[in-house]
Amino acid sequence: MILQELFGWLGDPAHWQGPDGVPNRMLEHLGYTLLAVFGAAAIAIPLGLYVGHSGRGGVVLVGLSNAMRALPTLGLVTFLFLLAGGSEAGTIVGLIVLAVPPILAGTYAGVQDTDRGVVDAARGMGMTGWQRLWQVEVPNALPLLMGGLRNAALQVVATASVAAYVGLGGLGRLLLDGLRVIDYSKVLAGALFIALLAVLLDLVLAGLQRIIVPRGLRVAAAAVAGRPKARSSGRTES
Amino acid sequence: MIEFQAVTKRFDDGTTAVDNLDMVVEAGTITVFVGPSGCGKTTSLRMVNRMIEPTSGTVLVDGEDIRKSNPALLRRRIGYVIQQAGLFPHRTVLDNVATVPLLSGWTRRKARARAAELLEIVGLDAAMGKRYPAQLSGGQQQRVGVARALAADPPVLLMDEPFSAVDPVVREGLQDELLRLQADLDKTIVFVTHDIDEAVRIGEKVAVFRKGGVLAQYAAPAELLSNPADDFVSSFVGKDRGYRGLSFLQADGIQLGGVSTMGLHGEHLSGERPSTVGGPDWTLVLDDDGRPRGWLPPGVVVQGEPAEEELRPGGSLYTEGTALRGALDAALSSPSGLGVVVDDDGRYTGVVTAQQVIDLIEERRKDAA
Amino acid sequence: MIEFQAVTKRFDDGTTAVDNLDMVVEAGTITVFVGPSGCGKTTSLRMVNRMIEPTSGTVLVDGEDIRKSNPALLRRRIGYVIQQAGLFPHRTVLDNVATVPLLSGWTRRKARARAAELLEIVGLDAAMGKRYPAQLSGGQQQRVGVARALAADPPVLLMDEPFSAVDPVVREGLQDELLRLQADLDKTIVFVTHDIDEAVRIGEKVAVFRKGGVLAQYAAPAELLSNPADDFVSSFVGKDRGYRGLSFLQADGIQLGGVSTMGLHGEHLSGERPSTVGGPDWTLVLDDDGRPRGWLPPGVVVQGEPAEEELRPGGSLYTEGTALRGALDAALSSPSGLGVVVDDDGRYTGVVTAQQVIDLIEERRKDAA
Amino acid sequence: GGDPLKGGGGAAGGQIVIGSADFSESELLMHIYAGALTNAGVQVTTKPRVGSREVLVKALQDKSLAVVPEYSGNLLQYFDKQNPAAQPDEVMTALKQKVPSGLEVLDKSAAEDSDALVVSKDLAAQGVKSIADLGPKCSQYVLGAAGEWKDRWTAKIAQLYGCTFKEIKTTDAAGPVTVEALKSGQVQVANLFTTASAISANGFTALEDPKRLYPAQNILPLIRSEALDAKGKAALNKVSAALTTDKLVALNKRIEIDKETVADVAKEFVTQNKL
Amino acid sequence: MFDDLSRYLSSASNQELVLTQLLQHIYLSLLPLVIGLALAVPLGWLAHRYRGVSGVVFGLSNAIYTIPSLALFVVIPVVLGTQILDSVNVVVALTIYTTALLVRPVCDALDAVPFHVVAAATAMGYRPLRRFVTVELPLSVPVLSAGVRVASVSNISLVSVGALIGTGGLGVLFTSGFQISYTAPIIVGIVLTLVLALVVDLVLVGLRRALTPWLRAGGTT
Ligand SMILES: Nc1ncnc2c1ncn2[C@@H]1O[C@H](COP(=O)(O)OP(=O)(O)OP(=O)(O)O)[C@@H](O)[C@H]1O
Ligand SMILES: Nc1ncnc2c1ncn2[C@@H]1O[C@H](COP(=O)(O)OP(=O)(O)OP(=O)(O)O)[C@@H](O)[C@H]1O
Ligand SMILES: [Mg+2]
Ligand SMILES: [Mg+2]
Repeated sequence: MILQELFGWLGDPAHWQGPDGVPNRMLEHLGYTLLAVFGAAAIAIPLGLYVGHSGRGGVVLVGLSNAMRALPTLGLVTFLFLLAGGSEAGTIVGLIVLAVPPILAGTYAGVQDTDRGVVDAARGMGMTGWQRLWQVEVPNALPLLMGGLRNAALQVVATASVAAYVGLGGLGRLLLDGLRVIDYSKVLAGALFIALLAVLLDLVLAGLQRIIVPRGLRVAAAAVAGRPKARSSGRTES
Repeated sequence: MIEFQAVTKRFDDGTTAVDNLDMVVEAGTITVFVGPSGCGKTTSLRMVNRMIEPTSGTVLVDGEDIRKSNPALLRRRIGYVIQQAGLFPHRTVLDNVATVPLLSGWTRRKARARAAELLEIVGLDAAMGKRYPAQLSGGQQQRVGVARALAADPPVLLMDEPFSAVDPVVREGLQDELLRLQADLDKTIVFVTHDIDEAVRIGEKVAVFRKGGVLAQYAAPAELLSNPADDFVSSFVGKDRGYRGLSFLQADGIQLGGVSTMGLHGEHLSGERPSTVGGPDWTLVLDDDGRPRGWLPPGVVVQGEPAEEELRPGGSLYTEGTALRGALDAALSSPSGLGVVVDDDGRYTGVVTAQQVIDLIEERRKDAA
Repeated sequence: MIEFQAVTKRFDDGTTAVDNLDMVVEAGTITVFVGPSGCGKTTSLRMVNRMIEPTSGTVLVDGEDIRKSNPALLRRRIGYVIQQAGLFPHRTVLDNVATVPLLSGWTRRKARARAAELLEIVGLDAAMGKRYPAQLSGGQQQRVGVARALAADPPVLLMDEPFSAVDPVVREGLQDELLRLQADLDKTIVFVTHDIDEAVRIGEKVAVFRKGGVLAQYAAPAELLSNPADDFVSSFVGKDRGYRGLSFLQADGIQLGGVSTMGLHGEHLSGERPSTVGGPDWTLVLDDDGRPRGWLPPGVVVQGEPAEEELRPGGSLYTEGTALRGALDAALSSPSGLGVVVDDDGRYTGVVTAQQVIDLIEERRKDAA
Repeated sequence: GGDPLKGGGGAAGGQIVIGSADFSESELLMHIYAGALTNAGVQVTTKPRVGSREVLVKALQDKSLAVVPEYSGNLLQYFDKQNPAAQPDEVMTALKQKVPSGLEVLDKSAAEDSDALVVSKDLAAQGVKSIADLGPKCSQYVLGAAGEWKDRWTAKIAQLYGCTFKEIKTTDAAGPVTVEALKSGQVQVANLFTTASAISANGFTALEDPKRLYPAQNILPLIRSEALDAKGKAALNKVSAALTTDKLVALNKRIEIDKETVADVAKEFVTQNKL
Repeated sequence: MFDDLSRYLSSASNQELVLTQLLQHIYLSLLPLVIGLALAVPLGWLAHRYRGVSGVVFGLSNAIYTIPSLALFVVIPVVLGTQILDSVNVVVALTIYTTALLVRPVCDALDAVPFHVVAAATAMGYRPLRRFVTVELPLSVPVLSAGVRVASVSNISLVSVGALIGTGGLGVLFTSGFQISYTAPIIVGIVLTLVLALVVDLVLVGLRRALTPWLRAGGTT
């Protein structure tokens, strides 16, 4: 019954046109997500690499990024909206705050987990700090780093709905407007499209991961796949 | 040449890892550091390529104080092989080996060509170059590690327990290869192990460290076994050191004896050289190529081919020209008391008795006195 | 008694780990499984306590087909010790040892009392009981592992490379203790190792496996060394097997010689027993307890205390009553050619020459023929 | 507080739950009702900011709630979309008929808080004073309103005033998003409430509604009949009698501009009016 | 801003409101954590034990993660037939998230238990259930606790969203403050959420320490 209503909703061409239409909402949603994820990556990846590489401040960083996870996105977004007088920037900042911890954790763990023997060998061969970072630590950190990025993207896609609460677009509109009038088919459609977007984004990132993670690491992962599995933090290969 | 001058390393937590080390590692030799776990072998080694900086004292490489050189550049001139090989999992074997040449600014093509050459030198198939480290066995990984360290043709090679992760048989093969390589390439190699057998096998000189980073003895292996500096060294080199020491005594003057032999098909081959021991005669059975197959006890007479059950398996074989240790063991392990001596191709050339070995040892001992 | 009857184990991926094994492990003995890595030692062992079920064939423990018993109950009657000791890191040493009794329904107090008793048996201080495994050294952990396996007083003990993770010196101590324990407790022990030295040292019988899980030879250690069944076994038992085999020859008939001795303070002690070798005389220096300290070369005359530099360090010592191997090594490693013989307390009792050992060996060989 | 797991519908005698919609005026009314009922000896708990009308009605029906403050016109629209009633009494009569069984509206108060289309100072200066002035020019302007506005009013405003907006931008239910949007010019027309302090505070103009697009919006309690006894109903009727539009505007100002606490403002009102 | 804050907090009825919502928040975030953990343990065990199952379980938990929390909050009463304002909805939704979030750490934690320790337990005659409860589970605490900490923090921050559907919790401070453009309650809400997360985290760390006495003893010799 509810499914029928859902299909009815989906079948109504009015829901597919104009600024309120699904395509536009989806684009808006994707826009917020990409902005937030790129913004967070621009902050978290360099920071994670620096801390992982230098070994300085790891404890502080992990503590801080865990504390960041506790920041309620809704509170942040409403607060920033009032502070910034209704611009989109506040919302994006709220979402960036959401996305930083997983990316930071993934990057840091990736560099940290790089086999100490390998890093040692790199040093012993006469690699400078930069060479070690780019030629050894970054490639080896990629699986966990990408895992963190994918986690962040998932969370942001799911949470970007909050933007609708402060009057922005995105698929959250379907959820919130549907909710106001208890139009479950609309809410469900919103949920469906958000999930769809999340899956698509994850697929794209998984593809990217396949491309940029060096093949040797996959071979190595497969070689140990028999017993102890990939480490806990973040998702690695899907 | 590597020179440690009054080198001490104390870590921040107060551990003294190396204590006032004075030592000269000769150019073109394999020098081995041995000692119990935690005695400062790795620390000493890593002070040579500035992975660790001494607390006091000076390290010279080829007469030059290493503090004066840029660490990265210094390290490119010093090959370094570590226990777990430390290969880059994200690069192919070929690219692993090509790393240092690339760092030193070679073109990719030239670096790869050099890498391919090195794979051959360490006995790996060229096809392996395309694989990733995870696709190699432990022994193969070790070879790649050695090849990588050799890539820029560094005059000095530091090896920290490079073979400890592989099983004994493979390990012996790797040791042989290292000796062969050294003969060909003439590097200055510092090799760390905590296995005294490995040390005396490959070292031209051996440095024994004791806990606290003190050098207990620094000598040639034969000297170490025959003349340990103190109780610590003598207990560390083990209780079989008299026997092990025979590895360093050449068997030059030994007179081979003969024994009656027969072919696998029952044909009498020879008996011309007189048996060097008395008592009833054993017969050595040889195969068509002249390689020993086993003994027939005295009194056993076979017509035609000796059956497998009638043959007593032989002892270990002694290859002519090698150290006395093998000769003694051949004699002791032979059911006839006659150690079988073979040439490099494994063909029977004569027999030797434990008595002869003992006599030779006694003679040498008297000469030395 | 443990009996393997035509036991084969093929894993799902097609590997044959054990191939048609027929073997009887006598009750009350230590039986050792040796062989190269992957030859099926662990698999054979684990089929005894049903950690692995055979593909075909039958395993009997004390005459009973183990398929008939409940696995959990069977395992409580069979102690199992593995390489990494496998201690529970989250329980104290005492509780680790008390595990099986508690599983078997003992009261906590009784189980703990038993555990304390066992700690003593394996030579650990009672105070250790309160520690956690991470607070023990490797050798201590192994002892706890043995104590835990013994806790329910099982008639059978399976030990899978129990000592391979500890260093050689500690290892030898653990082996000695196992032999002592076995003498006291009279268990049926199956012991896996890939170290042939360990095997011949502690095994009453040794089973050598080859790749593919085939039993290559099953014999007493002396037999194995003197009479390897085939080339695989002879190469596996190693090239020093003649020398190693001396471990199984007793030195009963050997006639100790004498040598002139002096005390640490220069006092002449004795010279009454005639030196058994000719040539200039060496003097053995003893400390106040009569323990050998070193040799003075012939012709060196000291007034009063001999200085450290004048003393030549002695060779290995031969303890009276032990196997010939030690006697030969003592002679070979001594600078004087005279092996120093000591009693159980390490006090000098005489000297022995390599010649004497060889003669004795020859004699024994002739007797055997 | 109260036990959050317990269904809040409250059979007679037990605790009853008063809810509010998710804007502050509704919350204020909820607290006033709660105060009056408490004084009448009814045990109440409050559940502020439950959601929109749709949610509130559903919650009344599934017995999560017992009482909510409501607005007569919109409530009628909700129960009967096409109902033409517009004047206060008309609306009231129609509403009494259309309320589903089990639910009940009590007496309406004189206080009204209607939806209003609001324009900025500039537009008002151009002579736009009523929706009728706006009508022909609607297609040039963007309206900011809650998501449900479109479904409810698009047809009717086109029919009455010939007004079709260029775009209807979803903002929020007459909250800060809508106000910000009008202030910043993102929208030129906004749907706010007549009692909202933001109108005077920002110099906006509420357009007159001569043709009654929005029906009369008298404040009244919507209750689940069985949840309140006569005494309780009387207490709520007393509240309705005491409320006027001016009083409501004043109360709202204290909350929205002076940031006084809703519950305190309500409590004071209850005390002052001896409810 | 500080004036606003102190004025906001000095009102008794605000204090009561904040306290009520805080308690509701604690209840809404911690109950799912406990239930979620209880569900994740058997599921994680399945994934640890049977490699085939792990693909399915992880796939499912990832999929659950793509459902926006708001949608889940709304859809659950439809599916369960609960009352629309029932806090059970949030509890169920968060339980689902928590379970999904914890399955992988549980599996990883069990994987991290040294294989030989488990083998030793088997060889001593432990039956599987007892082995799991007395050996594997205690030993998985160090790795598992990290996962639980992340889950607790994320729950505490997610519960706020429930305010959008009227289930209470500190999120109410965000919506009500937002409605009247009043930052004081929003700041109070954010700070209390952070403090709550911190306190819960400290409790969890304490719990882990209490459950793993052997880790503190480690490496003294
Ligand atoms: N970074 C460090 N900080 C403090 N102490 C250290 C450090 N590195 C090594 N040590 C200590 O210095 C001593 C010597 O260490 P080193 O690694 O050189 O020993 P090693 O002989 O190589 O031992 P192994 O055979 O176990 O490799 C040890 O006691 C060790 O614990
Ligand atoms: N569960 C399994 N599935 C498939 N093959 C297995 C399994 N366990 C062991 N094997 C294979 O069976 C063979 C025998 O293994 P086993 O562990 O008994 O050897 P081992 O003699 O104990 O070797 P090691 O000295 O290395 O411990 C090996 O080839 C091994 O790879
Ligand atoms: Mg080392
Ligand atoms: Mg094994």
